[in-house]
Amino acid sequence: MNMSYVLLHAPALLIAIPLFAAFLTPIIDRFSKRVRNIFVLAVLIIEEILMIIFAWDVFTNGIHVYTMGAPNPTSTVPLQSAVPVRIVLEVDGMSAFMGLISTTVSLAAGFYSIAFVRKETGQGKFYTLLLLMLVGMLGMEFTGDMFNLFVFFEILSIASAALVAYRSYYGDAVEGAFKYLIISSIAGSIVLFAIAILYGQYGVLNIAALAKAMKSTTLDMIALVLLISAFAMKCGSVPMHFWIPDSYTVAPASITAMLVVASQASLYALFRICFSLYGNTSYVATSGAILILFGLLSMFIGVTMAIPQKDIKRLMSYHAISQTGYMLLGVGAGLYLLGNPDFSTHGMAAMEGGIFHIFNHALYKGLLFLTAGAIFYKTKTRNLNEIRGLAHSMKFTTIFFLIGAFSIAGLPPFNGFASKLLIYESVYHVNPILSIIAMLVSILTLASFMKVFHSAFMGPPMKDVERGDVPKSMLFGMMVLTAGIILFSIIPGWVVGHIVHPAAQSLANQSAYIRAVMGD
Amino acid sequence: MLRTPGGYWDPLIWLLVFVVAILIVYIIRAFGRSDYKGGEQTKPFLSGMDVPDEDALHIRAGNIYWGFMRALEGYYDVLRKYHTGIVNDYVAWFVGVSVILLVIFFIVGVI
Amino acid sequence: MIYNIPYMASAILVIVGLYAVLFKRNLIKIAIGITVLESGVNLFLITLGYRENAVAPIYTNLPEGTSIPEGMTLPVPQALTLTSIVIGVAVLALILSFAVKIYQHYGTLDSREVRRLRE
Amino acid sequence: MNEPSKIVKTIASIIFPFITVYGLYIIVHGHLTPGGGFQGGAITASGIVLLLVAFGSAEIAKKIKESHLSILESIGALSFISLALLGLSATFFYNFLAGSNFIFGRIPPFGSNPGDMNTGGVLPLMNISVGLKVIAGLSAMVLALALFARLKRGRKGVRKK
Repeated sequence: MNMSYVLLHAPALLIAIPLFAAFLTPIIDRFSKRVRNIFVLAVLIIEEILMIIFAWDVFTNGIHVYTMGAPNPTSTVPLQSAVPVRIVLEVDGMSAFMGLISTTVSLAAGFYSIAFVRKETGQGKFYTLLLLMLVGMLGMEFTGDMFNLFVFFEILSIASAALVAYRSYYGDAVEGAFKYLIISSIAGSIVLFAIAILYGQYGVLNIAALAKAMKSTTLDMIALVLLISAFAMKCGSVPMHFWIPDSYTVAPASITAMLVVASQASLYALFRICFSLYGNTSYVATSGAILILFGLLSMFIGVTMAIPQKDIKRLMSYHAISQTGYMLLGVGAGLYLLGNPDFSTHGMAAMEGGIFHIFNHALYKGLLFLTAGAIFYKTKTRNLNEIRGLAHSMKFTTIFFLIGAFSIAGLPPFNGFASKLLIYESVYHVNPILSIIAMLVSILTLASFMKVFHSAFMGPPMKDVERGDVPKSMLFGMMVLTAGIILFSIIPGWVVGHIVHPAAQSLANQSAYIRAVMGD
Repeated sequence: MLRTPGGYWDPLIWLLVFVVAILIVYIIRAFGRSDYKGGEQTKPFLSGMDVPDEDALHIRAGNIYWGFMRALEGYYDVLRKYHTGIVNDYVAWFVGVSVILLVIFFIVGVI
Repeated sequence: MIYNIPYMASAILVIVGLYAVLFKRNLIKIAIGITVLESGVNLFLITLGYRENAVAPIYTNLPEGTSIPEGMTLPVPQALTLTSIVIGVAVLALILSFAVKIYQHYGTLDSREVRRLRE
Repeated sequence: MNEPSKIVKTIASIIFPFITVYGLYIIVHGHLTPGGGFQGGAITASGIVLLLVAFGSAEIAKKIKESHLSILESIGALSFISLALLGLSATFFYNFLAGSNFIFGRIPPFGSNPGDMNTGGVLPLMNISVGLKVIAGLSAMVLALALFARLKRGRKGVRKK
């Protein structure tokens, strides 16, 4: 097949292939479980490869637009009309960056699930929903349209909620899923309300067209507030974080890794709205300050709540909140400085740090959740008081856990350190206190992971646990993410220069985003 | 190599220094007596009392950072109180934050 | 004035829905609250597309002498509302099935007692 | 719970075909009149809900298996996405049948007219596949919720006063 043809249609194909595969899975499932597993993995691998090729093209050649149903993918604005009327997918550096994260973690979670859910019932539905989650994430990240943002947001929420309740023979799994779904549907309704406010004023739904027409009215401000609070809740920012530990804890481990990325898709939507939709209004500095505030609260309260936890996944969920705070802090500082002369010196570095941290977080937090799942798989408990000495039998898991723990704590030479260093040095110029709190949180993170390491892996071996590590497919899933961490640790300069910088640049450059759809 | 606003970060240089440090440690260690290992000296010593067996020595997760949590008891009590686990309260926090944000934006807009 | 009534109604529906989600303890009532909230948003959307003295946006059913597109109501909000209703149905079904499962495990539908996960 | 009376059962059996036909009508005329896949599918599924109420979930569950509905739903979704993918010669979702003089391929006449079924390109086909999906999906949903009630209560499933 012609490569340029594939690249031209890549935005639609990336969403269509998992969607098609999702509904083919239950049919294949009736004939052979083995073929179904191979099919799902093949789809995830194809997605990953296609996404890497496509993302590379976006990073080098700039924004891709894709108009669904038009005679030509690039004809975003029809001849008879002044605004885009069709569904437009718009993939810039940031979208491609997020797409890479989603496909990578999905691949790891797919491999991990093969062994992890082998004994459960309804696996056909499990993989259908897993692929639908990927569809929802990629859709949220690629869409250039407010309404499709809402649609994919809801697809993602419904698929995730159903997967959180997958082991519905545990009462708390259903409880966590219920809370997740209530929160998601409220957030979804509020987002739709905000979209309706915007549509009522400007009569368009396309983000670029809306941004061009934006007039900073009071209604725009109300819509911005609703969008910020809804997406901040969905990405788990304090003080709206309560659902995160509840639902992350009870989900199957591979799904928890996916949920981390799902929350980051909401984070992406938050950034997209603040930068690309409202980047030209007078609310930029205020919303930047609010993101910084959210970031600080999330960082500090997340990590301090993590320290006393006794449930391993609950502890890690609080760390997920705390690390989300770093991203909010970094990108919020960039947003706060947007338009200032300082932006090119510190603001850009802060954004690069925050955005780099998104990828790092997806890798190491995904890995840590997978190791927590491996511990649960072996010992059938998540309570840290009841486990000890697992390093005697689970050698690979121990190594993976240590790499993840060092990376999340920001110890050199791991990738977590590189992104945190960028954040420390740049937010220092906004206010030195921000850097100090960020470093303190990093220390507390290390402290709480040493607690996990000591109580789970050190000490005399447990008596009633069979020897040997977890099955190979689970180890392979963890290895995918570990390889990512090691790669990013060795070449942080190249990654920031060639992947993160284009993403940060495209987020900050609102006029290019508008021009790609609206023309000049 | 990663350029930051204040300098740069290169994991390869760090690794190089790390390897050199390990080498130095190894060299210093090589000066030691090779017959040191084993014997009475390496056993745990508890003021001459009987050492409990291995299982009892492992500190459980609930006891780690006990002092830290005790010192910050007031802080944790407040946080625990607000994490009620009731879904209505979770939505109430969302509504509350939205209202506060709306007020902030209004005030900033007026100024 | 008369054209503002649907907007007020949608605001009232949203507030009633939020009230139910915030203050009702029964999980089924929370589900009802979410549905009412969604209806309020849907009513808001559909009202945005209304035009005075306009006809339904069906191309072949236009009366003679109607100008296109000014004589038609906006079709886009109607499509959005329909999509939102479809999503609402899926969410509602999922919430209700969770509520059934919770009742099986916990023996209650009181949200104050469905809180094994906290702190 | 009392068994519904014979009158209810008979009337439900008589009305059911009419509801189904009306639902299918709404589905296939989706590109001409208000309605379409979801609305028609919901009407048709409501017919199945009527049967469920009249005859009880156990009786219906013998006739309609959840796994069959799931397959039907998948087929509906797959044909929808396939139709969208077939447009890839131009773009995803491209209406490749419109104006092609093939099935549903006629150009609709301009101005006020009663409507021509044979127009719309892929839209009627997509309506039919969405309709299939919604019929199967909604029926499976209601059936599952009805069967839930018959399940044994869990460990702590004690009713509280």
